[in-house]
Amino acid sequence: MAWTRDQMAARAAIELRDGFYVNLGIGIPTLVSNHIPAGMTVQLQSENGMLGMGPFPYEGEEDADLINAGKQTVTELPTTSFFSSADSFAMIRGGHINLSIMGAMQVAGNGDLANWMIPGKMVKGMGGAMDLVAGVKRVVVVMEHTAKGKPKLLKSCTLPLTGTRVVDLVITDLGVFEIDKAGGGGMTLVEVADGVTLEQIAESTEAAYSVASGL
Amino acid sequence: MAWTRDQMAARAAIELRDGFYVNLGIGIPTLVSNHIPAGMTVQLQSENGMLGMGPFPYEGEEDADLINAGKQTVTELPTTSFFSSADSFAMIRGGHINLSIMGAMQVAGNGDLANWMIPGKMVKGMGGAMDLVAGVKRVVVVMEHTAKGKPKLLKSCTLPLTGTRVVDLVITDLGVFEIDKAGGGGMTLVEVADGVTLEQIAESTEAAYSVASGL
Amino acid sequence: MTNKVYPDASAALDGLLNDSMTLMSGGFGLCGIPEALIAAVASSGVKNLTVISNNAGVDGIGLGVMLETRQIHKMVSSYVGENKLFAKQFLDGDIVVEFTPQGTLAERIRAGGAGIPAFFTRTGVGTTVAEGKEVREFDGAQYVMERGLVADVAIVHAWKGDTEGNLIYRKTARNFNPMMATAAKVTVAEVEELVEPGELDPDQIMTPGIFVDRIIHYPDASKHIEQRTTRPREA
Amino acid sequence: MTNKVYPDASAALDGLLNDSMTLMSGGFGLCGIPEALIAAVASSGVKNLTVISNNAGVDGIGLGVMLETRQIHKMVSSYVGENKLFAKQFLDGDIVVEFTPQGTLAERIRAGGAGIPAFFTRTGVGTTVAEGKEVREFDGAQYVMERGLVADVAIVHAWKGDTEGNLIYRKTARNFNPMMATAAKVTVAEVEELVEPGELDPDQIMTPGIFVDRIIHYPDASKHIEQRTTRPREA
Repeated sequence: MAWTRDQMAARAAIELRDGFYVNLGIGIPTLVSNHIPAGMTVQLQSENGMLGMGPFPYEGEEDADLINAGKQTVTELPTTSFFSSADSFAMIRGGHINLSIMGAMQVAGNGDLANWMIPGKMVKGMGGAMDLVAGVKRVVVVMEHTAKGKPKLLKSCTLPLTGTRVVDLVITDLGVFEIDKAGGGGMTLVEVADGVTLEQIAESTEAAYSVASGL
Repeated sequence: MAWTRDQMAARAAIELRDGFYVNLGIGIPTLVSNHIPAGMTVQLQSENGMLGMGPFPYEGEEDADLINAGKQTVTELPTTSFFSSADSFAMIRGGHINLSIMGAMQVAGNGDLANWMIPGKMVKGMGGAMDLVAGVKRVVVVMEHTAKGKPKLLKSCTLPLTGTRVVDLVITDLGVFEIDKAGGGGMTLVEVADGVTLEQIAESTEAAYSVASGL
Repeated sequence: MTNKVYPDASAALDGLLNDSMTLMSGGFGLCGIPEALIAAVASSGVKNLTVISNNAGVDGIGLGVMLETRQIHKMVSSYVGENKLFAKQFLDGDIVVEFTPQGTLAERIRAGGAGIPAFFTRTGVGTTVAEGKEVREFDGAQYVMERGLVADVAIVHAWKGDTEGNLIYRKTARNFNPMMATAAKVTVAEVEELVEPGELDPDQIMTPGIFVDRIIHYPDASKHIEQRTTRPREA
Repeated sequence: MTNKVYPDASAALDGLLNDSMTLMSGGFGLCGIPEALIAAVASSGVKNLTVISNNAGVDGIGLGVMLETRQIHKMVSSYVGENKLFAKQFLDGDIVVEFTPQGTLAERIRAGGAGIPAFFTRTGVGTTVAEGKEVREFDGAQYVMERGLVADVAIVHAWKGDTEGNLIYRKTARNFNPMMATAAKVTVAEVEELVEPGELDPDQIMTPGIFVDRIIHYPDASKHIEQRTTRPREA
């Protein structure tokens, strides 16, 4: 009875606040935009050089000059502005984005993140992921709890890192973990998906974590 | 029979080339724009954030939002572009300006330049002078040969420096000196103003210099 | 939706000003200065300010207003030459000045806003500007390391803005305003024309709204000219 | 007056291309790529290129064209994932890739054009990207030193340009083009609309003409879409 991808996205949307500027990665994070609460205004940033990203265009209205960081055709909003990639990453690196929601291959209990390469496989590149984790104030990871039955929440990442001590919150299909990345207080399980047991989470998690009181 | 200010500006204009992007300092350098040869196109840069600077406006057409680095009202040309001061000095620092013509208090035989402060007097600041001498490919100084009878071309500058080994050419009311700033070959007198003698120059110059053959 | 629009300069600065804070103030000379916001800082009475601004205004105009009220403890500037009161306070030791070359100042502010704590430049090598700073050789030339600058509050002036905080500057009034807008914890903008989102061409926005926290409509900017230079009309 | 306008891409690149040179090529994915100029580089037969470009095109499009002709020895990129031929040449060891985070790449190019030989960034600290590079603490955080990038030739795509070389980009086709235009010894631009000086609003020019040495009118840009995503129309 773990959360679906859409339920994970809905849980991630709870991290949004009115007036936030947010960068969403590809995959489940993209779905978060479907769950922005009514009455809340959130501006989406696309790191190739756009703030105020609108939905996909209607068929026939695609504009090759108007794409997001996933190279998908998107649209403008009344709030939209365009800028160079240097200005875009100045915005990211300078800490102006409130929240980044992204996928991951592995997260360690100290907030280390690996999501860009698997040694031995074709390396595609890190794109903007290293800049986002290093620059954005709050980083939320949304991912499946395990990959092929193996834990992705680890004592220490085994894959090459995207960043060290960068993840604040991990949302998986089984639950939600907070990470005290700055203070070194480690990882805490703060929510459990409906119908999931603490034992089930313990079995699927390699990283050490505390369990919040009340769970 | 030394050169007048206008003759010094005319001599400086000989350093211009078709297609050059040029920064002119205040004082005599400003007069250089009156001597751009017919048929030659030169774009003037103003370091506050303008390329393609036009002449002063007609009376009544001054625009407070359109000034040069000397805070004087100027005009646009069809070639004009505006940009931030960061972009303007990126242009300067990055070596994109072909020629900078500026005034000086002192120049040393190795190309050291002092033109921004006199200890004990009110310090106004260096403005963009240090950036210009450090960033522009070719720096031409136009100045009086002496100040209150004292040489300004010195073995070594006594005033705080604007830059070290930065001056390529010095045009004074008495003549023109080349400086091998990169090679360390020192200063060479290459032209003498009409009616000025080599002795007169020697008496007014503290810096060591060679005299070009034929003078 | 959060509202960035405030009724006037004092309201827009409410809660932001503290003694000994660092303030960035846009403009070059008197061109593109946030006049209404400067006046509001002056009337707030906040003291002991560090002000990062290319110039210090002239007597009674621009930052000159804050000199009369003796609110400025330190300036970070490239040129402060046109102000008698400034000269007096400087010579009397009432004001400290950190002279920074204009291009280095512009880049330090951009760096501060862009999350770059330090960079290398040739500007100032071998001069007093490099004293006490690291100098390093890259590819055979010497460069000095300069630090990024950030402020508690930036006040900027723009031509057009929308209620989202998107800004467009006019001609050479752009100068230091766009970088300063990025480099403070809180940025307050005054705009000559305030429009609704969608009225500005998104390709032409120079400061995206993410950098602007508060905005006021100030249609009556004085637009002072320091050096009124003209040429005769051809007959 | 010097003439910057060339009749076509091959003419505009004439005399600029040499084996083993470094080339910057604008665009993100297939958006805003200098297609005509890429084709002309490909047909020139120049070899052993180092190409600085965020991506490597897709098979047969963009820089993919230069992969077919095996002209690229090394790429400096942030992401090269959409290209089978690239993958093959990379795995075969025929192409070397210097992976650079996208924001670091953008900033390194800007720095190269701005006369900044090196800067510090948090991006990549503690990862393979920082290996062999200086890491330094500023104000309690760790930063890695990255170097500015320059090229022999930059090829860029713009929407509008004038004969002076002033450029305006359109929407997200701006991306890496403006920085690359500043960071090469010679910059060649292709523009969809070529106009006379004075027809572009000087406040809206994104790349001043000083950065553009040669320009061609290329009204027939193909404008490929990699991921054609749409939504259904409401009934």
